[in-house]
Amino acid sequence: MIPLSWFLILSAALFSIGLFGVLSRKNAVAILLSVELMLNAVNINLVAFWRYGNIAYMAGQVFSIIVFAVAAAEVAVGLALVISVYRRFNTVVADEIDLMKW
Amino acid sequence: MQDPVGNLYNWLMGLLVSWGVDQAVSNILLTFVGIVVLIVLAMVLDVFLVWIERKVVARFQDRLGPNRIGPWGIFQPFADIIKLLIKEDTTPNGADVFVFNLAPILSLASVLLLWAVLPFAEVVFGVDLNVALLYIVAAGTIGTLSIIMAGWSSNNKFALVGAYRMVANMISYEIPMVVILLIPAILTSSMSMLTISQAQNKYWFVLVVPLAALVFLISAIAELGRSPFDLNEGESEIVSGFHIEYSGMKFGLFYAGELLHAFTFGAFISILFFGGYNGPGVAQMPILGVFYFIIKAMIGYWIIMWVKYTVPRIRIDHMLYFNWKFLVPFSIAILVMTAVMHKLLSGYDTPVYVAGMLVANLILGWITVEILRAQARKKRQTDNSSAPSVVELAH
Amino acid sequence: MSALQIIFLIAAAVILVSAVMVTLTRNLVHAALWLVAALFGVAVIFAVLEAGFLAVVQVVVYIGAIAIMFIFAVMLTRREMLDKGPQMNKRAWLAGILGVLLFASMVYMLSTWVGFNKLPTLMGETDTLALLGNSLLLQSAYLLPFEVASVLLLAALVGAVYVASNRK
Amino acid sequence: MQSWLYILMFMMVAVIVPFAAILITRIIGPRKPNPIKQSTYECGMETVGDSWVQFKAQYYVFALIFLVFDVETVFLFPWAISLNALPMFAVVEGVIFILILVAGLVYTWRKGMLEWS
Repeated sequence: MIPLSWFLILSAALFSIGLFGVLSRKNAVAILLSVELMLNAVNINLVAFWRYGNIAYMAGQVFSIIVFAVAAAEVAVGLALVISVYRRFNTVVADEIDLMKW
Repeated sequence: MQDPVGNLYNWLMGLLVSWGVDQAVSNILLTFVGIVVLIVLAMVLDVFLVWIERKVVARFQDRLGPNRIGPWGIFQPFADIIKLLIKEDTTPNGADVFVFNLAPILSLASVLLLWAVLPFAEVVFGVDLNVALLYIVAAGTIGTLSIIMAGWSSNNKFALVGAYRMVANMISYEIPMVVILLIPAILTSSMSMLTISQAQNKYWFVLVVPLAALVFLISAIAELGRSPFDLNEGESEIVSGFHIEYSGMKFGLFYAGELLHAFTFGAFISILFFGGYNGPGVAQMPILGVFYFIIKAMIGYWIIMWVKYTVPRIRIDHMLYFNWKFLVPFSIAILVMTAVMHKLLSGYDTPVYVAGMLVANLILGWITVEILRAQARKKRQTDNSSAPSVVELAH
Repeated sequence: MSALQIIFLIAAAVILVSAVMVTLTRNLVHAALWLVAALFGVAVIFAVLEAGFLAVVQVVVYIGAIAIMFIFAVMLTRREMLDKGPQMNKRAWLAGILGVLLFASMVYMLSTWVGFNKLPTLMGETDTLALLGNSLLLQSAYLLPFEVASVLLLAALVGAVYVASNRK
Repeated sequence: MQSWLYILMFMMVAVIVPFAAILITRIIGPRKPNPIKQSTYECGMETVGDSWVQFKAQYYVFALIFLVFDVETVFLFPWAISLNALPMFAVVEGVIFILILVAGLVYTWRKGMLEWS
């Protein structure tokens, strides 16, 4: 039997690594990759809490399915934006896309 | 003789326990042996599929096929294997070595994984997974990934273009396939292959949803990347596509994976729509189901081959149009119709239910054909009015 | 240590190592492939948690669709980066410190919670799959999120197609 | 859980078998590399440029549509298996869900993004 803490620590570690990736990466595609890690950390938490709570109460699984939908939407729109920006500015480095920066 | 595999398992289990092996350990050990036997059988079948494929294509093309080694050339595939084994293992310059070597392994593994959920008979199956329908889609995605890995890591333009085409093909046709997979799930309220097979002991699902079976066959052929959807290979343009840089055993793994995949999809068609292991006398002798299952899967495989060696290759834009503008809307229409009719007719007796579903399918098929005819007529008219005809040009 | 715990530890190690590689690898196609490994590990974790449906959905959606999208996007934008120059910000070390701090504080806060060392509720052979379907479709449960997810995906499709189709 | 352990073991064997095949050729096959043999195959011609051919953006658009449809159809599996136990209303809910999905396809079609230009 695995205690709940293991899942929570794994999820926290994954989330922190994702955060590190989002903050440190220059390439916009790589930032989106790291965001996926963070979403997965959330999903592990949701499913773990479902499993360790009342099994018949499906909120955890339903929420994690919604997270799948959100992740798909985020990737679809995010990558479309990256590609659109790439076509316009010929760069995918997040720092260089600073037209709106004052 | 009711359950030979179970009896064998119990006998071996008793033997191991009497030798003083722990119960749990011997269980894992026996499961492991079972898996190895299943995979070895799959590979042996694969070897004979090479021979069958070559023999059948020869007949389609009015040739003899392999006929030197052994009777009817039956030992030819073994000679092929020995040749593949003693060929040099090359890796092209600039290739990404790890990814390059991983791709063929994943390609064959993704096909072998499908065998875990195949119910050969009511008592002979790997595992009765309760999400088996999605599991086969998941295994297919590993195959897609292996193709893009192969194309990318080869450091070759042709390989990359072939991989793009193949992946575009596979992901496009995955949509109608997944939509059609929902239909057996609706009919049986289950995603387990065994339950779906059991539910067909009275009537085969092809009687209830013939259109779904047809769409599944088409999308399965496309998923396999076989002709007419084999433009990933396109020998004349991109010289065999994503596995161009592969030689020797690594190429052999891709090839073996392709053939086994075709057979496995024949098996899935038979499980989902043609009753799987069901046949006369199975109730008394469940082991007979293996025989029916293999026969049905072979027929499915033969139909896939028949299509492959009869139809010419289509262009990539036609392939994508056919999927997105026809197959996806059509499969969604089938899904909605099946869900509604199944719910409406579920209170009735079996003959009424089957007849009702069949009539609904026929009506839907007829409507589709009429719409397509109207479209074609319109297209012909616009083509005729815009372009001068041959007669006009001659004047 | 039970077999389940060993499987968990191996999967967790795969996830964390792959996740670190995702953030550090220079070659973006490699980063995407490392992401695939991490996502596969998460699928194993779901299977350990007896959420079989989510495990296969994880493979189908994340590896089958999202990872392929990432690889395609890298192929499209590749000419620019060509893996030259630094892939990290100048202040990447700050991000590293922040990540470690976040992890430490989260673990500290969780460990003060009473349910932290909870063990899983034992269940019989309940079919959670049918339960999931029911709770997605009953009005008293999650019907609205189910339909809203569809609208969300429609919005994403329309938006992404619009953005992607905007030629220069 | 039992069935997932089985799948895990199956996965290991399914990877080991092709891996062993490659390993065997590595051991018993000859090993005589030379520059011509290792060079990239391009119909016997010298390779021109690097292999990163221009990626056609149309592939990306199809992948985009695929992603959204894939997620939506996966959502429908719980719906499909609990359909029998639920009233007609559940079917209607699913059909609404599917129709919203079809609206996206119609939009893409009308926008001309399904054309292979």
